[in-house]
Amino acid sequence: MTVLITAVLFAFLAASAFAIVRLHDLFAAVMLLGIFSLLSAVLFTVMDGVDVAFTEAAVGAGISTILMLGTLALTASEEKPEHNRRAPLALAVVVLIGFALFYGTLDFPAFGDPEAPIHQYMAPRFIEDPLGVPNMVTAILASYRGYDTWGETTVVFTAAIGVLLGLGGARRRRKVLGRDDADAAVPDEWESVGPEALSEEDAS
Amino acid sequence: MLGGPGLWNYWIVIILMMTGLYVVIAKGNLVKKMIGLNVFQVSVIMLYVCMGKVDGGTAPILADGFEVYSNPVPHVLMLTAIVVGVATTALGLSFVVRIHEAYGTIEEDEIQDLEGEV
Amino acid sequence: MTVETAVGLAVLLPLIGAAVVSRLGKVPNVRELASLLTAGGLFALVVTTILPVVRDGGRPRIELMEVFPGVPLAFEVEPLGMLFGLVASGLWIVTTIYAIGYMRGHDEVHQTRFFVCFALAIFGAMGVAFAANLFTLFLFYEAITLSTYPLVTHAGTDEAKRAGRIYLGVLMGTSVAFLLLAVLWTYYLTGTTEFRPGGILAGKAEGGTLVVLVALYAFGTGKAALMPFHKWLPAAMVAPTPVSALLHAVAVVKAGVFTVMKVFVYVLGLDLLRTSDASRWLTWVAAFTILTASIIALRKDNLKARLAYSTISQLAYIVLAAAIATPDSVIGGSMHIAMHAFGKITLFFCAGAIMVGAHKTKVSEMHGLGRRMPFTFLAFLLGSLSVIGVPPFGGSWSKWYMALGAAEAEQKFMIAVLMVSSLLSIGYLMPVVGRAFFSAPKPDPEHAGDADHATGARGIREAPLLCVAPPVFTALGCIALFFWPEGLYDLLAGMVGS
Amino acid sequence: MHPDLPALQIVVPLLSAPVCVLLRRPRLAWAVAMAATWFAFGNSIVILRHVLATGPISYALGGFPVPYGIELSIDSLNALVLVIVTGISAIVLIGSPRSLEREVPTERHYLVYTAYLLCMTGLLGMTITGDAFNIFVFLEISSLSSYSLISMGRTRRAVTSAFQYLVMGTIGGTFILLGIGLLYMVTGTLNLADMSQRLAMTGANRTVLVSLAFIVAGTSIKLAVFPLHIWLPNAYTFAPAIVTAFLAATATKVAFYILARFVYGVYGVQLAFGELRLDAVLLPLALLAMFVASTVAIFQRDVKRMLAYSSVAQVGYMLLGMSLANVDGLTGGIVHLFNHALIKSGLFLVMAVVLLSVGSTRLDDMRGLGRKLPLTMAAFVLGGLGLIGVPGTAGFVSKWYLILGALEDGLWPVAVLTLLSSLLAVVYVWRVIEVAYFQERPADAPEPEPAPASLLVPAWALLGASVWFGVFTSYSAGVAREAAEMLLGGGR
Repeated sequence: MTVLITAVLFAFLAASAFAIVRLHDLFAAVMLLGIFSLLSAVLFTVMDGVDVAFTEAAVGAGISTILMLGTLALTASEEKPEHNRRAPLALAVVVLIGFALFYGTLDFPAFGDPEAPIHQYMAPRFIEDPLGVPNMVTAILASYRGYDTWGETTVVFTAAIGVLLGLGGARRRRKVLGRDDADAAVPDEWESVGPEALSEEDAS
Repeated sequence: MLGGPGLWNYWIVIILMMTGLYVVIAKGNLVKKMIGLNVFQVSVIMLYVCMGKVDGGTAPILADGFEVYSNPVPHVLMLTAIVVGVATTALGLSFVVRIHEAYGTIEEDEIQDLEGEV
Repeated sequence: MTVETAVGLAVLLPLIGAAVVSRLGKVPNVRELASLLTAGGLFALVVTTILPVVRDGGRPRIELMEVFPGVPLAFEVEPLGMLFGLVASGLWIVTTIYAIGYMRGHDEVHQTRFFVCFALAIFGAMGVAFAANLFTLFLFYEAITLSTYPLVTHAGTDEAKRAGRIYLGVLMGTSVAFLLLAVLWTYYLTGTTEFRPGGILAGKAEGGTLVVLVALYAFGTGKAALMPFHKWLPAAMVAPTPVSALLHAVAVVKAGVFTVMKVFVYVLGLDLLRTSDASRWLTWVAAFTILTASIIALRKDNLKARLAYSTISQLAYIVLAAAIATPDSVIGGSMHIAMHAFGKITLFFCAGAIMVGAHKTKVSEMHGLGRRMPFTFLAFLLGSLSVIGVPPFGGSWSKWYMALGAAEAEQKFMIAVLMVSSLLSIGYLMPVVGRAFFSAPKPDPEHAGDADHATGARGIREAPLLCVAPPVFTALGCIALFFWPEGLYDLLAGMVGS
Repeated sequence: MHPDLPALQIVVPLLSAPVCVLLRRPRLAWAVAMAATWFAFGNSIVILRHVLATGPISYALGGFPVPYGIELSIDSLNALVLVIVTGISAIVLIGSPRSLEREVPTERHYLVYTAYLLCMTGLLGMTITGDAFNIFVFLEISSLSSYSLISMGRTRRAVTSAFQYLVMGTIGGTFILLGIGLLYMVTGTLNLADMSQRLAMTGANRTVLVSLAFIVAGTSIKLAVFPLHIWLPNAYTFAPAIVTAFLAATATKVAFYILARFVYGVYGVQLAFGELRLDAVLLPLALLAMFVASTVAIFQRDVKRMLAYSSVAQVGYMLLGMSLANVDGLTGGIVHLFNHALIKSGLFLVMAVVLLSVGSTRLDDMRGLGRKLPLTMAAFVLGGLGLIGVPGTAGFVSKWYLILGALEDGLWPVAVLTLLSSLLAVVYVWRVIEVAYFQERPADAPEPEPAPASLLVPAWALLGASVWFGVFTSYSAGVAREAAEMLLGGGR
């Protein structure tokens, strides 16, 4: 039964992934990505990763989609008919990497095999010692791997700083940058903030 | 079947992963690249979650009547990975917006044409 | 002051001099005084404190720090290094005096940079001379290359830049690609890079490895200008004449042949070379260089170019002597470092004096100049005779010992090469003097109306005193070296332990 | 040494980052960043000395027992990397207000300092941790902040370069995550030392091979190994000057460390080189990088870009050292990491000075600068000599060990090629020297502004250090050698 559900989910996942490749309408592609995320959230639930599923649904499907849509609103919503000159190369690279991974799976422990090293070596302790919280994932997240969680928060903070740096209050001024000539190490903008302007600043 | 019966879902995950990577490499549209990157990352997360599954196990939440739990560790790791992925997406998209402001396009080859070479 | 400190100070002194000179660009007279004082001080230091110790068999050594395991930055003075140190520091004084006259006479630009780089080159030369191991030697070898580069390109013209590129390209290229490889290979084989009497490679390398090592050392020392890596030397003659003197006599090429000699004696070891015959082929390369360079010199009209090829030929003597690897040939070759230095510096000083005094650079333009510049051309004659190797000039001794060494090694063909090349050197040097003294001045259409010519060929019009005195002095030095060679011989005998 | 110093190494700069955001005033934020980086620098020196004196340190974060919780684990190798990262960060930061005011609007300086601190923290976190997944987390912190920093360059191309780097970097990061996942699957643990032990028990299989491939490929992207380097020249060229000086000396170096840590520390020499023949892949790539990237550098018209290509070539040298897998070769690779960090960040600081006073780093605009900015260009010459590997500079020390390593493996053609490739460096360095010293400044060129001391002094400090470490090698090559012996002596 589970196998069947998994298979169906995978089929839908693959279908949406392939559709993303084909579609030129970016809006539709973003929507499909949202669907892809949601489907994978369901798949995670089937595979017992309820916390992952929840996060994926909220963060992956939710926030990502909103960000994407926002970007589309600010930029363009249509992928231009592309010159697919890199497609053959991309295909070759992807097939190569895919085969490498496939080759690697051949020594994987079978799916769901309870004898696999990851289930045998450290997991028992984590399961037996849940530190008083029923949800083991939350427990480990806050304790053994609390440092990672702290890092994760920092990643979000970092991204926020990065977005702020680029799109912060004084953004309009940066639009001037658009006018520089082709191989300029000196943009036009330099004139306005250039040596003369600056030496005046220094003098004052 | 090669390598036993228990690997087919890994193989599908690989196909999904490579589809995402293909979009990143082949497509010239910057938003499309970010979409591809997302597909790629979600597929990697899938790989981890597949690893954590134990036959006959349940979700790793302590409850009476269950003896076998799936491995919680990959789930823990992937919670972090999902957030990292979204953070990357957010930053990447902010670049896309800035590129659009500066160039008026988000197509890679048009940007290259504007610059001569990038 | 202990002699060890003196060794360290002798290397350091030119560097200090360079630093001082670089600060004195605004006051040329003081700057030149500083150059002279440094040069004089260095020579005095070397002669009074280090020389006596080394002559009596001492090997003063100073070790600074260990750079690689078993490879310290260290200095140790042995006879060969002593000789090179003496030549470099002694001739530095003369060259400085000459350079002051020349640079002022020529109104050259960037004089401060010139004197700074000059001092740095001497710093490199002293370091090479006193290096206790291959690493230290290589370090200072490259320092010479880099510090002389701005001197070669001094004029800043396109031609000078091109010359600079060839100069740097060949010297850097050979030293990095071959010499450094040889040094590292030696270190890999022996675990040391120390110079030791009798060499360090005995029992560690043989057969093909040894032949390859000999080749890497001989060709890697690009400053020795062994064909086919000689092009930099003629190219570098675009530099001002004092630089040519530095290149050809004081520091650069001498550092090259010194390195070859030092490596053959103290790294490869004469016994090993003789028993293994690993350097037999090198004698042929050297012989080829000697003869070919001489023949090219015959055909050069530009005096400095002619002298440059003469240098290439003379340097190959020393390589030949090292390759023959008998005690006498090695002593002869080492002596030739000093003898050729005195002879060739005289010739270059004269060439420069002719340029400053008469604005002539071509041999074909020198008709009758001897009557106008008698001291210059007399000095040129004496220098030439010493280079050719006739008594009573210093050059005869070194050639004698080299021939003796070749005979010991039963390489009769090499004796023939030495003789033929002496004849060839007569052929390319004597016409200069002959033309200057014995042919009538030709009417010079270019300078027909100018004041120089108006005074006629009768009056004596030498270059400034500071340009003429040095060649006369070094020419006399060539004679002195003939009459008092024992000091030199005794010193060098300590090198081969006879 | 106080036992909590390893944790403070991360905590202090990380907590200073939000403080910068709260303060908002550029000067104050800079002061906080300075305090944090210099503290981290001092701290890392204390740690290095401690490690050298008493051996590796293990610090269990939160007190959770080691293979289960996350461990900070410091030995001579990563202690050295910590010193490099913090030292360069601290020194480069000195001149940054002066340089940034030309390139970034003042009201955003505090964010730049925040990102700078975060980037350093990320790099330090990757370096100091003993946990595989933790490497990924901190890798992303450093990556995201470096993308942001790069995107702040003056031209719009900075943003495209940053985006290009973001895409490639994320692929690289995800590859590393994949590789770690496969390793985890085989060993059941995330602790590096633990992994190494369990891997030694299971031995090589197809999954292990593929995990190695993905980790090598992922780190190679971050390290800019030759065919995967395409993000680097753009990123380094268009990033703000001090960001380039900072990243060039730290980001690729930490990536190299991660690669070394996995290859030697986790897989081990026997597995990685004996059974999986990693050297057969790395060695050709290293040689290719040394020649192709150096050749491309020769034809660059922008000096900053030229130096960027030179970095790609220099990565080749480090990789060469790694693929030789003997003590001397690995020492060469590690010491080159140290030496190149000094030289390259010094040179990029020189470029920051040039940019400030001339307004460009193009070769044509540097004509005649030798006389106009004597100290600046002299610093460039010094750094250039280091890149070439002239004896007496740090670059020579690296070359010495690398070639010895090649000879030890009997790979004399590799030794010859290494030497020949350094001649290419002569060519590209000399192009700049000729232009700066032997060409006249065009009459219509504006008079260069005097070089600001706040940038020149750090540049000289770094390049002076590169000469110092060319002769006094006990703290560079000495430590590198110890690290190499440790790595080759079977893991940590």
